[in-house]
Amino acid sequence: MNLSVNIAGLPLKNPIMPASGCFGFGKEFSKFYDLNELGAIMIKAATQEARLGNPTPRVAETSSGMLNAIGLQNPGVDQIIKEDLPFLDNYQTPIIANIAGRTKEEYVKVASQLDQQPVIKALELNISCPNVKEGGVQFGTDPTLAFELTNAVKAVTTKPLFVKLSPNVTNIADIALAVEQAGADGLSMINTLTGMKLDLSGKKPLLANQTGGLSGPAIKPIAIRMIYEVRQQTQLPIIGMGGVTSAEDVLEFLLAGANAVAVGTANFQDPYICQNIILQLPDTLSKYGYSSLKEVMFDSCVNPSISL
Amino acid sequence: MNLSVNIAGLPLKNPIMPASGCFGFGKEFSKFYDLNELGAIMIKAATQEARLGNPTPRVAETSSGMLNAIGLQNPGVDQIIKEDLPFLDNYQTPIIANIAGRTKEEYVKVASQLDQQPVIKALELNISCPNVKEGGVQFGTDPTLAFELTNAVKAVTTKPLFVKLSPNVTNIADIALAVEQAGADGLSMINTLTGMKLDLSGKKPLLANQTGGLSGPAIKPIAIRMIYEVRQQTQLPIIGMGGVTSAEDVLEFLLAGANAVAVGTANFQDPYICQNIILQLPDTLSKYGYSSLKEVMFDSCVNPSISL
Amino acid sequence: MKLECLRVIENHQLALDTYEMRLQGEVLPILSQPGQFIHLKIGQVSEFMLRRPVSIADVDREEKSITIIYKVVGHGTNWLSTRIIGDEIDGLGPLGNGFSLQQHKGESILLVGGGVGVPPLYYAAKELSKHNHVTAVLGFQTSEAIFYESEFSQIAKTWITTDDGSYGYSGLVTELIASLGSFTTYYACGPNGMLKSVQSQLSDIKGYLSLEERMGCGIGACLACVCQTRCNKGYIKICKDGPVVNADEVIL
Amino acid sequence: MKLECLRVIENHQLALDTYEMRLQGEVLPILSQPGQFIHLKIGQVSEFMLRRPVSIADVDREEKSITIIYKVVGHGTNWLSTRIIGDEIDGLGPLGNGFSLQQHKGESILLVGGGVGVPPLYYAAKELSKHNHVTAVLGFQTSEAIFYESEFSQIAKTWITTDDGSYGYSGLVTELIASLGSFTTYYACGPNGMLKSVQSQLSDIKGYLSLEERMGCGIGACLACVCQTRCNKGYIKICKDGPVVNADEVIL
Ligand SMILES: Cc1cc2nc3c(=O)[nH]c(=O)nc-3n(C[C@H](O)[C@H](O)[C@H](O)COP(=O)(O)OP(=O)(O)OC[C@H]3O[C@@H](n4cnc5c(N)ncnc54)[C@H](O)[C@@H]3O)c2cc1C
Ligand SMILES: Cc1cc2nc3c(=O)[nH]c(=O)nc-3n(C[C@H](O)[C@H](O)[C@H](O)COP(=O)(O)OP(=O)(O)OC[C@H]3O[C@@H](n4cnc5c(N)ncnc54)[C@H](O)[C@@H]3O)c2cc1C
Ligand SMILES: Cc1cc2nc3c(=O)[nH]c(=O)nc-3n(C[C@H](O)[C@H](O)[C@H](O)COP(=O)(O)O)c2cc1C
Ligand SMILES: Cc1cc2nc3c(=O)[nH]c(=O)nc-3n(C[C@H](O)[C@H](O)[C@H](O)COP(=O)(O)O)c2cc1C
Ligand code: FES
Ligand code: FES
Repeated sequence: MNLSVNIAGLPLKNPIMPASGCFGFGKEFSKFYDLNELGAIMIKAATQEARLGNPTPRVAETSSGMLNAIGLQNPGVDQIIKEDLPFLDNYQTPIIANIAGRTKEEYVKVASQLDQQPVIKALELNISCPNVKEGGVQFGTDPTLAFELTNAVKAVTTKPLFVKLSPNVTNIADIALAVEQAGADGLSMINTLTGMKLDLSGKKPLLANQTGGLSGPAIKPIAIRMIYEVRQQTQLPIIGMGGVTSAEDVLEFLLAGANAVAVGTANFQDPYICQNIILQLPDTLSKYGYSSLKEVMFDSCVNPSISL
Repeated sequence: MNLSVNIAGLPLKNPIMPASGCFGFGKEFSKFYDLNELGAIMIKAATQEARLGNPTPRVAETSSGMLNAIGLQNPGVDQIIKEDLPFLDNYQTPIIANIAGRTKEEYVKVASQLDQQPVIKALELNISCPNVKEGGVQFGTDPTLAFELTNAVKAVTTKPLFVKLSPNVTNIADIALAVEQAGADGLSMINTLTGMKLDLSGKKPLLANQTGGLSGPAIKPIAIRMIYEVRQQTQLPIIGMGGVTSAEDVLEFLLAGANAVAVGTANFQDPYICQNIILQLPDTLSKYGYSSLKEVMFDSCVNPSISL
Repeated sequence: MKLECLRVIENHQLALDTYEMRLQGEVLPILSQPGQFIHLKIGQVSEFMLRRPVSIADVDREEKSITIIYKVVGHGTNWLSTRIIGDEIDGLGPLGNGFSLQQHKGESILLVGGGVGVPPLYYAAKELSKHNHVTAVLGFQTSEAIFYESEFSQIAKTWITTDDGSYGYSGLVTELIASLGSFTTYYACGPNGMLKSVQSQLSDIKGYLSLEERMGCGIGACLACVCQTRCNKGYIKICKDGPVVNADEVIL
Repeated sequence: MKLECLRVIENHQLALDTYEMRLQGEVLPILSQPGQFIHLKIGQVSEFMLRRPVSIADVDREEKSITIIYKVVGHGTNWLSTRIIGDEIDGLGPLGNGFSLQQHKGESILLVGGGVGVPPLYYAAKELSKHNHVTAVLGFQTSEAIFYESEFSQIAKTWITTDDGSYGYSGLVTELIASLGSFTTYYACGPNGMLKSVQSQLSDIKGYLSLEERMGCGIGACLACVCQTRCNKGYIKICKDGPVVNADEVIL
């Protein structure tokens, strides 16, 4: 079955990709399967300087989900370009670089540096990380700031720019429309919901950072609702994510209006999950009466006229 | 162990109560155990006129959670007073009445009628129902509207007024502070998160209402975070809820800053859940080193000075 | 109505995707009436928040067991199908109003079942056949999905229909019914479309329908499972006022 | 590193809240080195999203099995304790860097274990004792929590300590160590507090610590399990660069 799809001018052989932060820079997972099988890879967030991230514990388990507060630990964009991208250059799989920063200037600098890298095929603007004090989510909860940031980054890149939205907002469509107006080529949604777990013995939050981002199947209904809602207001391509663990979940995201689907937390439960979903997708689509991926999207529950 | 607690002047023999909409008006559950064992009962939302609610299907299961879109079906406040409250009058358990409406005027009318009922010991203003087109959640996402509504209802009742907050907002503390200023005596949090599930065969949302409210253990980390966040900004008593299924969950809510805890969805999985939690609470508190409920609250992770 | 830990004493495949399970308990089997259902908890953890409603297909009061027949359609029924003898399942029941069978004596009664709507009719047929002439029309999708043909045959004049014509009468149960003469009362359980057709086809005789709807509590408290009634009587709750309702009272 | 479906061939209680389990597989047991761990999937559904890291306490290459010893502290370990023979558990491993044992010959080696930090030391002790003098100091909370005393005694000079003095030396392992003379190398695994004390107490000899941290992926991709290192070398990942680290490189 033809699983190919084109999102914002970026051709993918299939719509499945690991989500940012859940796959590192690919090296570890390359020991399990050939990364060329993936539709794309969204790599861990890059900032201007190296960041140490938050103190540990950084993760906690919750019912059908988990909290993380990694806090954007990364070696900095220069180091990523030098140390991590060359490995990814061994693959044909399009790489989508996730960009974070404290200030608009930092986002712009990181974006322009990554824009120069041929191995990077698209940028994902992370305006939704709930785990850092400055930057991140504040840009993702204010339409004006989201507009300005997107606009500024768009000016320094010729690559497709996806903006990753935060679900921690009253009206996600407002933010989606703001970044669309600012020139975003696509949307990535959703990032994690801010949550907390307490350590009953220690009588304090279990994560050193106190709060963390909730991901996993627990949040899938929220992701589906938000994508469905945003799809009614924009034709921008959407990379959907939030709790995907199976090919049926992928179909649900596609029907809700997503054009491609990212898998995050589930990679920790099963390192082969992306490969397995790709393998199962044709049968799952057939089971529900589809003979191609394009057909699914024409059948989207919301907007039958999404341009592919 | 002494489990008694006083919230906004309302003395409860223990901090456990079924959440609104998950316990009807008590009759069905009275066949399982003596309702006098409960700390309080939050009854199903009342509106001015009878409401039929939404078409079916009205519920869907999700990972560690469920979606509901009952849509405030209820026989109307007059009928509730006539048919349902007399049964509850057979018990000493304080009844907290949940109030909904399309307009401020409707809320005020329902509140003033319920205020007259001696069996009702407190009111819970539902400004957070995500399942109705008008009223409900729109009051819960705008601090100004929340203020005005609370203020108007407060004017017609002498009973403690709890305002039930919606988690579907960018900043829940803003709403909490607005209703505090308007005279709310306490907060009830959280109501459900708006979610959706698709029917893959039918290629449409599974719920007839399309979206529904997500409840159950899946949302517990969000509830804990929001209570913790709000507790840092107000001393108002908080009735915490969202995914409680055990006495340990209750302790987590109390440590996060709640003064009492409501149990919703879990009643469907186990009709004895509230009774069981009350029975297990003393042992659970002992296990973590507490010899009374008051001690827990002095140990709250956030604000050791909550007045009891 | 009891919450009881039931022991699996049998669980085997009966037909295509369809399983028969016998569950033993102290109280629940004794109380169960034809047409009622039990609400089964799925799994040990909270992954599955909602119980699954399943009809009581038969009761053995001596063995203190109930029989259920279920089709694997999703996670919950799949979990049921993997239970082995000795496993325990938390059951809430019996729930709802069953068939009111006592009132019938010497009547000619028609039972119409479709797919997994057949199970509750078996228990009813057993009781009704003691004092009435019972005819059963049982519809299945295909020959491999058929179950309980011989069980019904022993107590009722039994007709099988299949949608694909692979066994028995080829076509819809409603077509067959039209050719079977007249009855005084009917009981029907099955897909909504079938119930609707039967409801209008047999509107001149007394009829009872067993309804299905997605449920929350299963005991009448959450208002998940409502069905509209005629004459502005508002909604009834299928879990409490049903699942068996008078055919002329509901709007499907 | 393999994902393998392991078969439970033994699972029994060993001491207070502590269980020993043997797991059989084709590849994973063959690859396992002392100090490495396996990441076990809990439950059949997605309720538990995170795997549980557990040390490899022993390997039987002929039987193709690994032994784990775990303490029941929460949902996941409780689930493990209810597995019966024949059940299958999805294991990812062996993960991490183990003890580098080959380099030691004719040395006097001290092993310091606390509670469930003891298991990985057993596999190490078995290997080390072939060419070295091994002393094991094993700390437990109370006499009922003690396990593997005789197993260690057969291959190493073994001292047991209990926090409450109910058996062996009464007090902390560090106090006992001070009285035991000198060693060339030490290996330690246990609670952070213990590791910290040992690290500073034995800072003059070569030492290895086996660290614990809450994990996401277990393979070095998510950055959940970091530990700070000295000399501005930033963080290491415990799951990949550890769990065994040079004692003089990390800041606990
Ligand atoms: C009163 C009553 C009696 C029933 N008796 C039988 C019977 O005897 N044999 C049988 O095979 N089936 C019966 N059903 C249908 C049975 O409840 C569903 O097939 C079952 O709940 C599906 O669960 P699942 O987890 O496998 O499917 P999933 O689709 O994974 O279930 C997800 C959720 O949807 C609900 N759901 C899905 N389908 C239905 C349905 N048709 N009706 C109600 N809820 C549904 C489930 O209960 C669960 O909450 C009955 C339903 C009702 C209401
Ligand atoms: C490398 C390594 C080796 C280990 N070896 C052993 C061993 O041999 N025997 C043994 O009994 N224990 C061992 N542990 C600790 C063991 O992983 C935890 O006790 C276990 O994960 C608790 O799971 P739970 O579901 O029972 O507890 P819960 O508290 O319900 O677990 C909730 C979450 O927290 C994590 N968690 C809780 N405690 C710990 C902990 N101490 N370390 C890491 N994660 C934790 C769990 O993995 C899970 O993700 C080891 C830990 C690590 C990191
Ligand atoms: C451990 C972890 C680290 C993450 N790091 C990032 C990140 O660096 N940048 C980002 O945009 N999202 C990050 N995310 C969010 C995921 O990309 C994804 O949006 C979210 O987890 C929801 O998908 P899931 O439920 O499939 O995990 C991270 C998530 C997890 C669990
Ligand atoms: C079926 C159902 C009906 C509900 N009806 C109401 C309602 O009428 N009024 C209200 O304020 N909240 C209502 N709620 C929300 C609950 O009171 C509670 O806030 C929410 O479900 C979170 O708690 P839980 O996770 O324990 O269920 C309803 C929830 C469910 C599941
Ligand atoms: S399922 Fe709750 S009222 Fe019927
Ligand atoms: S657990 Fe993911 S990096 Fe160690």
